[in-house]
Amino acid sequence: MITAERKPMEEILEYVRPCQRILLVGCNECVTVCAAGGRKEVGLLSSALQMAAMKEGRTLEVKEITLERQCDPEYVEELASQVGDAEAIVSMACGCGVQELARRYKSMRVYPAVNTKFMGASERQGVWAERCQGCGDCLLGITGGVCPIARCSKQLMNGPCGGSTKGKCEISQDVDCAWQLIWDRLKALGVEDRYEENIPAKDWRTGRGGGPRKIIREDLAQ
Amino acid sequence: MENFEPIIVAFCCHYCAYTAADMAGSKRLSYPPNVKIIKAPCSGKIDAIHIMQALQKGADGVYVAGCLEGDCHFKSGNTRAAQRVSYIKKLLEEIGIEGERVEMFTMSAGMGERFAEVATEFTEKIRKMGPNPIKRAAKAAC
Amino acid sequence: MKTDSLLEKIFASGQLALTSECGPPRGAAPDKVREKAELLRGCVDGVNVTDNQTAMVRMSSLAACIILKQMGLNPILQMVTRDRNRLALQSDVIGAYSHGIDTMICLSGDHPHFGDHPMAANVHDLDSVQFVNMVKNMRDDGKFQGGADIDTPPKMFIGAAANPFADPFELRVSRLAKKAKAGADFIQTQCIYNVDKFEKWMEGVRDRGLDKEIYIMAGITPMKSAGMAKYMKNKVPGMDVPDEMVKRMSGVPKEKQAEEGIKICLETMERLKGVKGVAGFHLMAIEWEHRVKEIVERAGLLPRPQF
Amino acid sequence: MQDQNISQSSSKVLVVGGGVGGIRTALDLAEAGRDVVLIEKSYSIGGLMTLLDRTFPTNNCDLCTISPHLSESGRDLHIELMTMTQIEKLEGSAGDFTVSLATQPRYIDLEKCTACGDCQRAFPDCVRFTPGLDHRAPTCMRYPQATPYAFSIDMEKCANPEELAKVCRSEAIIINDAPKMKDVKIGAIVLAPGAEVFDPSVLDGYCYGSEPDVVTSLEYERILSASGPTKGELVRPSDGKKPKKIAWIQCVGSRSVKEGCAPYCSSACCMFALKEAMVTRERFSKDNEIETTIFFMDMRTSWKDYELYLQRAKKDYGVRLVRSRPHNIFPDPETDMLAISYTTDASAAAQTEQFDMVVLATGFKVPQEMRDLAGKLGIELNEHSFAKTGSFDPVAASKPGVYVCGLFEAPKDIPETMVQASAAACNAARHVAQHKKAAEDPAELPPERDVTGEDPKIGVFICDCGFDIGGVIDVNRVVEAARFIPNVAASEMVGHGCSRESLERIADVIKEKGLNRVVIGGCSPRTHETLFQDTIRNAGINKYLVEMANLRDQDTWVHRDNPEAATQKAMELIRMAAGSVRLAHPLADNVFPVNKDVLVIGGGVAGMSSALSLADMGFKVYLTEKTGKLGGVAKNIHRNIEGDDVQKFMNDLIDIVQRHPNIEVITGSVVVDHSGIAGMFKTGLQIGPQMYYRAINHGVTIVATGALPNRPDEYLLGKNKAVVTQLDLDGIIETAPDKVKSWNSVAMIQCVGSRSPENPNCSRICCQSTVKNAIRIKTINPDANVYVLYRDMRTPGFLEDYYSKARAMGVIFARYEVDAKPIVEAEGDGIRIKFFDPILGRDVSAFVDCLALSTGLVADEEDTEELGMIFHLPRTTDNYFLEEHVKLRPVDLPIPGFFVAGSAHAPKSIRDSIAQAQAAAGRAQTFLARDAINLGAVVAHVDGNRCAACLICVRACPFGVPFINADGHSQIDADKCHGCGVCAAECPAKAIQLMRFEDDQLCAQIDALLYGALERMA
Repeated sequence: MITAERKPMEEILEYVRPCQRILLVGCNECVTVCAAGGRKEVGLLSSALQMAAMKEGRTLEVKEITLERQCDPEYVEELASQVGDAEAIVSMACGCGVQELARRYKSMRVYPAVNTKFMGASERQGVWAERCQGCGDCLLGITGGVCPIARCSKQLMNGPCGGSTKGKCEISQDVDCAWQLIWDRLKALGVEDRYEENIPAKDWRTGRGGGPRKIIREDLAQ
Repeated sequence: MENFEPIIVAFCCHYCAYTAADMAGSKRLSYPPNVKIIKAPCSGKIDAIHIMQALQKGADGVYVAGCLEGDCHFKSGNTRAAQRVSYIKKLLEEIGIEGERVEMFTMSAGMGERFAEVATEFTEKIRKMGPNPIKRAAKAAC
Repeated sequence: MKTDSLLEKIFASGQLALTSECGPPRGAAPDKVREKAELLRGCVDGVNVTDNQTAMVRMSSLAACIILKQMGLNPILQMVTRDRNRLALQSDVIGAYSHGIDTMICLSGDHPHFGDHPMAANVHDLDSVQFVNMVKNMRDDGKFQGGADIDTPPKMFIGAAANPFADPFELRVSRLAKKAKAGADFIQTQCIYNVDKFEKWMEGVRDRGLDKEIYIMAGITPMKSAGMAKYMKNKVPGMDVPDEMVKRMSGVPKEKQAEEGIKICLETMERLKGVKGVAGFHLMAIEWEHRVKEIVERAGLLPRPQF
Repeated sequence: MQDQNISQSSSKVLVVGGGVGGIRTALDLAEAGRDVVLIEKSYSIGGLMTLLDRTFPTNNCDLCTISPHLSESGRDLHIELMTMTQIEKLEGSAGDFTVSLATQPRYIDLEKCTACGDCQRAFPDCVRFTPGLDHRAPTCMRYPQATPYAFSIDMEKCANPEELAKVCRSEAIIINDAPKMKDVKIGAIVLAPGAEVFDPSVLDGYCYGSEPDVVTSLEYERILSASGPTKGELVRPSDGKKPKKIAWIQCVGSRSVKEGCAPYCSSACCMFALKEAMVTRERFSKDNEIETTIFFMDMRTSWKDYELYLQRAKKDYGVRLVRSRPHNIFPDPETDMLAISYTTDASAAAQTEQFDMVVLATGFKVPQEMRDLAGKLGIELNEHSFAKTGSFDPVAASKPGVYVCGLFEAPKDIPETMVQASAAACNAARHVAQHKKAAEDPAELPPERDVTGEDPKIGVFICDCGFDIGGVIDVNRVVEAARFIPNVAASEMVGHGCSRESLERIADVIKEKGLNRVVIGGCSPRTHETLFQDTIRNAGINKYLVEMANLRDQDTWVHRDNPEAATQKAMELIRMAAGSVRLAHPLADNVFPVNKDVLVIGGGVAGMSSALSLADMGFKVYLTEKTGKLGGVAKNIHRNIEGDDVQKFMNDLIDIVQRHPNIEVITGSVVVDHSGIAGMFKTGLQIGPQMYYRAINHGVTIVATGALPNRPDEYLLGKNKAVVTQLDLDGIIETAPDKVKSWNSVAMIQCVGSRSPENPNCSRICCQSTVKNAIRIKTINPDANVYVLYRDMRTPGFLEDYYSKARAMGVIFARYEVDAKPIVEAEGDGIRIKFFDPILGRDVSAFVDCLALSTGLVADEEDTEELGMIFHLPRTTDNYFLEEHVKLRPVDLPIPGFFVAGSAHAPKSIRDSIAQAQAAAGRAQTFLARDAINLGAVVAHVDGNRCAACLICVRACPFGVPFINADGHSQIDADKCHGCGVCAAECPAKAIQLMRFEDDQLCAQIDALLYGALERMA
């Protein structure tokens, strides 16, 4: 899932200060699941923005709406009827959603209300951790299902650096040493020898190195 | 801000705080009429949005009152409520409104005195702080 | 001989090799480099020049190496993959070699988190093992990683680092094996204070015959004070300082602590000389270059062999 | 215990007496599925309690705490109510009685009478309907909530019946009405006829009757009462002036050998005197202009937390207490005040003090008619003409199948009466079969009107609740303001909203105006919501379309000092309730089958008695005991004060319990976890040394964990072998009488480790064990000196007889002040004790062979704490379990399906424990009689379309109820949902709503409250 986090209020306020009427759009996908941009957060932000405005002696009308997904044009279309006389759209979706709105509503100012963080999993209630960087060439098959690129601070592909202590990364006690995790898995699976294989330098073209990426499924594409 | 009468919303859980409020009644313990109670089955039911809305609509202070730690009728509702309250405090500070306008209190069903005491102290605290800033602005505007 | 590196010659001759370290200044004054380096003349076989160590910006390792070279010293170029992608790394490697720098160490580098540019992007296009392998291929196959031929490939004597003390311990030997397999000719270890653990590690190394594939230089850092001992023990990641050592340091009065530190370091070297597979010492006298000579002398390692 | 083989040929229970006790018994029996005939000799039920203004210790108005029960009993279909009716004769035997009932003419057809009042207006002198105006002789409608709600006629006074009959438009007046006889077949009888209050006019010296300002405590209640003669104004009957100094004289007609007086203690007087004094100070003495003084002999505040009440009276309310028994009151014509002369320990010389009013704390006595009744029924009475009952069978009369409760058993206070009422119900139920039914059979209810689609039409009804609401705020203004609230179609004031009259009025308005929502402005929904829900349901509206605004407990009671603000707040509370109810929609209750097994925790006398009662009724009982064997504290007691062999009783009881086919005894077991709700509980036990785990499914839980004998580190206890506790002494006397013979002197000290800062309450049992042991020592060794050093001798009821007996036998009772405790030193094999004797007025030093300390009981802190946490049951500050309502629900715990028995509730004698145990069983039975439990409608509901299946609810739920179902969205099953709403609050997609507390309803309340708050500025 894509995770995100509400932007500092001051930044959002900065965007909307010139407006009297805004449309605040949530997304019922990832950002709902990571409690950053679902109906509830939309409600909270809406109150906060209006209070902040009142405090500054302004009035701010906020129309709240939460789309099923902001990254699909069909859903984004649903906004068309709502936009009305709003002066700006504030999106609580990830970057994809914000851009999709901007693409569809060309004349509209579209502002992000969240910072899109990473692709992650929820470790427990209220805690999400990075798991994947979308390198486009998955190594998990040989690293015991733990990704050294997303989870090792130095993205080391051939084992732990000298800073690994008691299963933790040298940069912080809260960060697990990815290679400790990998090693534990390999042992558990009884494939320790896999560690011996030198993983060659990675070809980053499948990742960001290759510029903006696209997936085209010939069989589906229209 | 002479003769300023704060409006206080108290979200009370049924099993402890609301019962304590009734207890305060049967013991005839007086507290400021500024405090208006909204009942919920558990303090854990009180959504952060409700707290924000109350302030947005013009309450000067809001508190959530639940059972004592470890004594929540629903096990952990009160601790979740407390977490939410501290989250709201931060959010308020972010928009320049005193976080102290929102508090969490706990008490047992038998603590009528505590209910009255909390209601009184909180009201006085808010009275000292003055009206909800959004109202000051609203007034200045007109 | 793979290279013209003096270090390689000494290793080959079976004598204990000795290297030390020189951290470049945080400014453009060449004399700072010269002063430090001068103190090491004649008492070590090679001088590691660190590359933005602890992720702090300093004079580039390559530039400092050139200064040392000009002084007639024998610099060892340290390079980290943290700050450069493979294009930059390769260009610097050939650049260095063009100045006659024939020995280098391939590292991943401390995380920016520790330095004064925590906001900096963390390149890590390659990891240290991949880096070693890239330089090896440049030398032996005369090819850039992209596949193109190098006219006049850099004949680098390739070093790497190893920390026998970090976790998971059972990985530490095979970690070395990977570096050897990737083409490292020698390694310098993390400072050794816990000799027992180091010996345990060496045992593993010998069991796999790695001591035959790769020269191992034991890392030594004399402790200046009890304070430093505590700091190393608690603050430096992957450092293993036994309590006895801290006790021993704190045991003596402040003014005697420096001397005690040197005693410990000499005892350690003495003991390590006896450990099969130890091919030399890497003496990291951090901001203590002026005492290196004394230490080497007292360790009975002077004079240094000539070729 | 009465005979176990019980015949159940006839299916009804006769309950005699419509006071609180009788009503409770009738209700319990009806709820337990038994048919009940409730007879009351008076014109309407309610009894003595309805004459009271307020009850301790809550100082609430009774009318509101009891009226729901009255209307309940009026409504309940399984109770046939016969007023103005008495027993003529009784035939047959337990399980198969035939009783002849005689009903006096009311001259009014209850079916037709609408209580319009025309007849009374036309013929005031012969129509009885003057709600308690004449407090000396309360007549028909003694209080506003009278049930049945009808008039009656005094034909003697009626000159022209025909004329009278014409007045009535509904032709309800039957001038030729005549006494009726009726024979009813019944299985058992419960006698709850109450008692009468002592008439002090027989005592010369108190000028009662001649001096109007000398009143009885009951009359004083009427003066204070909102529905009383002075409409709740405190004034002197003589001149209508407000009194400044009021005195109470205790033990009038009780604890006295005077002609016409009773030797026993009337038990309740100390508390009601304190209450009257406190209420006087609280309600009528804003600036302390009224001084209240109580003349007493011993302050007998030994029931749960009553000692704290006594402290409150002294400290918080400044009630003055004088330990003395004045014998004379004489009017002083100068001051036209009343002079009382009295002596105190401090000064033997008589002092005189003047008062504006004197209240005589008159006790209870059995009226002649009771003796006749006993005769008719063939039951034995004790020497004081109260019903005789067994000391191990506290509510069983001498005749099988006949049970007693309340004042007729012994003088007592309301909670004890309630306990006995439920106990009697429990016993009586064994004699009659459950009728085939379902009390809450929907067929009995009118069809529910479908209001969906209709615009909200809200009716607002506001109680003045006598002085409690009307006395503080301007109810009319609130009513008027309500008219302007959107969607409000009707707004009116309804005197006591919970009265039968008002409930009918509300139902009528709903029908007339076609209302589909209702707001009640009154007391707390916690106590009265169900009542109003039933009311609107009976009016054909879904019961969840009513909302209560708590104008009393949370407004008028706490803002009486600021009526204007309170009135404003009332308007806001009404607006909020209206806002919320506007958005309410009809909901269906969630109903599930009841597990009929019972878990009893604690294998002491209370636990075993509860278990036995329920097992005898055929319920499967799991009886768990923490220790290795049954018995508890009682196992170590040899004799009770009546002298019965406790050991034999206990051994028999244990034997029966262990062999009972329906009881499974689980010793060495501790409760480790608990889940579920009443009717479907699941409790985990860890059993035996190997601690293996076992989960028990059950429908109700009875907590009978008892208390621990206290052993405080005082007076050398545990340090010197001559110092023992009363419990030890009981053993010594029983097992080593020779040792007792060898003693020259014995001393006993009361209140050791009780009534102290550490343990402020009274342990209740110590005084009687002291008297018990003192008498036994004197019996074995008449020459021994026995000193009892006490603070107040607390021997309520007939225990007073033993106290007198002990004094007669020469036991020396010397009172000590808490700040001048006796001094105890070791001396040889004995003890040297020094104390001040107030009678002799000097210090006394005595050598005693044995010092017995009355150490009482303390709650087992760890256990109650632990269980309290696991079951989420509240405790008192001294760690006893806190009951649902200290007055009217003494054995119900606040969590439905939980009941408490024995010393886990408060220190109790064996007899009291058994009574409460049977009561708990009786209450449990009412629950177990149902086949289904209603979980109400407050459950979380997921909107599948909105749900993002994020699992936040799954993780947040404290009970692990939500799960992601096959359709890929969260599902919350109503039968598992506890209704806390945590999931609703946390759901990031706002896909979950908690029924009755939906977000829009909460927001509506916020909006209503803060309407215009932004504009309206300081």
